[in-house]
Amino acid sequence: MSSELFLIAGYMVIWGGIFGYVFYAARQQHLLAARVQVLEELIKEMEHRNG
Amino acid sequence: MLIKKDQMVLIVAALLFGVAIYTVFVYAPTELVMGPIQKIFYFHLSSALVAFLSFFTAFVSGILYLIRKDLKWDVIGVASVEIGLVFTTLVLITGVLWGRPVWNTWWTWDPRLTTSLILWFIYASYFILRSSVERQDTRAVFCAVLAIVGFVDVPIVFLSARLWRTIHPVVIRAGSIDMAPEMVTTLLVSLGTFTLLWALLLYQRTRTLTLACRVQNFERQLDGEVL
Amino acid sequence: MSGFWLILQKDLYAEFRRPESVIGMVFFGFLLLVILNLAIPLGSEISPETGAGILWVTITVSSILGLSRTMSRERENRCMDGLLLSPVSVEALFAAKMAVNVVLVLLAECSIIPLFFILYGDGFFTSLPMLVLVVVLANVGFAAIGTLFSAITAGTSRNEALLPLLFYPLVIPLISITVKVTSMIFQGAAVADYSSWLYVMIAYGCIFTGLGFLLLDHVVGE
Amino acid sequence: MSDFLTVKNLFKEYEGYRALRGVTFGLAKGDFLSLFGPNGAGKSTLLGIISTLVSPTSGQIEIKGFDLTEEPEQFKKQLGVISHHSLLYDHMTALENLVFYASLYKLKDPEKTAVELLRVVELYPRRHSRVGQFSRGMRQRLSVARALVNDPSLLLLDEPYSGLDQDAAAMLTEQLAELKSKERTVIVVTHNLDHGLNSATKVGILAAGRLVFMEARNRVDRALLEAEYLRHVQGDGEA
Repeated sequence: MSSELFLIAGYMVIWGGIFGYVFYAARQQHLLAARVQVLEELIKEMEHRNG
Repeated sequence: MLIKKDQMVLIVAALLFGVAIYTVFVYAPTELVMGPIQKIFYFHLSSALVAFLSFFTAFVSGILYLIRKDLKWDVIGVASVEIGLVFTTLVLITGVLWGRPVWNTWWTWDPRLTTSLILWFIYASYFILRSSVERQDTRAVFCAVLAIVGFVDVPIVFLSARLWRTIHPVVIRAGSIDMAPEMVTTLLVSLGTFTLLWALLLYQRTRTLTLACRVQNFERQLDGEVL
Repeated sequence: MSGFWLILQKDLYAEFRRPESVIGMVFFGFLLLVILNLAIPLGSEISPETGAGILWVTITVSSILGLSRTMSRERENRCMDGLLLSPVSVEALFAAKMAVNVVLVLLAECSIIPLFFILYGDGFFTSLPMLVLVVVLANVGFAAIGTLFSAITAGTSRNEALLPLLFYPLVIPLISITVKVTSMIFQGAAVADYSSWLYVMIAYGCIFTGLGFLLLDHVVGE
Repeated sequence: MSDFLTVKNLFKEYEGYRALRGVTFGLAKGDFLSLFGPNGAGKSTLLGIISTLVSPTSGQIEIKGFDLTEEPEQFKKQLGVISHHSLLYDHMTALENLVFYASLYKLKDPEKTAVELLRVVELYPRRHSRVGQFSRGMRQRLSVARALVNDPSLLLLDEPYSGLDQDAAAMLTEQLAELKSKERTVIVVTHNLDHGLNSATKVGILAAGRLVFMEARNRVDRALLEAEYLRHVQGDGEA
């Protein structure tokens, strides 16, 4: 009986670990996209001012 | 567009996992001696394979960085060490959870587990080193050196791990359990799934980190010019 | 005289005049020997494995004090730049610094090991030549990794505090082999019983010395 | 005409930032080049690369035909460097420091060279004192002596006058004049026009990683140089 519990726990860990990592990666990507957007706006603004 | 690619990675990974989980729980027979807990073995070993692939990639990209001095290889190196560390952690935890019901102890100084633990230490120190250097090129050199030395250490770690207190010698044979053909198929499916997952993760992380690096440099330049 | 001898001589002379590293290592080692005594139950004899473990924990932990100084010595006033400007090759620099480490740790061990026998019983004292051999082989391995990573940590913001974190994971295999061989020497086992491990130690020393020669150039480059 | 030192197409990039963007110039034996430029123009990077401490991203440097990457040992033997840092060991005496460095260059009689140099920088009476006990000015004099230990044919100085006391500055000027008379080639990097113009035979301006101006000293006067400097430095700000 407890053997199954450990099996379940083991799979939870693997799932949790992998999805946690993928989530972390996706979040970082997302934050980065936001920074890129800010930069793009900044550049547009600068071009506008200079040109 | 960035988010779409992310979603694609998730979908592909989820699909593959579905197949792998089906084979593990439904297709593969239950092992007679150890009972259902043996099923943890498929993903345990697959995680170990992914970790090894990652550390090997970090080793190769470390060498390439030192030769080419192209930050691209540094980024691939970080991405692989990061993935390797995540999967080594999974190997360690699943190893503990596997050992508890079967050998009635949380931790055994089995050579494989001990090796994984020492590797975990080596590659965790990689990130400590990384966080203590500011300049990109210096940091890349230091990390490349650590990745190379760490990987060269692996065989010696494994050799010496036999010297640790092994309470349960039976574990040493864990990898070569006589397996039913269905079990072999299941193992191959999960190994394949994890390898594919590894490739996707590495690709995705490399892209993100490259972009992060570029954004950071660009922001720094902008700061310089605005001031 | 070649660059190797000049740098070796300079560092040993500095240590001779003000033996910071050796005294630090010996003092810390002595302290550790006393502290580790706490782990032993009252009135019981310790096994050779425990003895070997205590000895090598003491040596490896205290030697970090000396290892971390090798490269940070060259940090004051940017003396490292002076060495790199001169026509001395980086290989000679690595060899010299590694030799300095081997010698300094050996000097510290000359006090720590006798102290160990005094505090934990001289029943373990069986074969001096084999003990010396193991100590030297272990030192070479420690010095090779210690020198390379001391150069790395000298270039980081955390400096010397970082070295143990990078150093110990990499030398764990060497420590475990050394403890094994030392415990067999303490038991008075025949050389043939552990000679294969001695070869592993030699291989370890050679591999990481070689890597140090190859990699130090990149590390001190900028 | 410029066969002593040639620098060709030097690029240096780091952190996505181009510190040097194609620097090319040549110097003849005995030239004394004063290089001006604002902070961040790449002066220190350029000197770092010529002194072999920084590796260029691309480009070529030769001294007397010795290539930096192909014959680093021969290249380094020609060099002397004076930087902000003294490069001296505090726990060793003045004499020991110089003898150590002289021996690194495999001189025939390092002791004799060291003693001679100590006389030149007027530290001979203090030769057995540890450098750690020296005053700032004395250290600076000793670090000048250290840079001259191998009788370099190319001397590189990075902001040499910044932080020097009067004695040391006078001594340095004297030493530079001496080197000039011995037909040694010198590159001085500075942002101070007065010091730089003193003994120069050539002047250059480095701005934003490019060598924007290079002329013989006798063909420019101070006003022209100042005008050029302001033009390029300000032009840099707009770009």
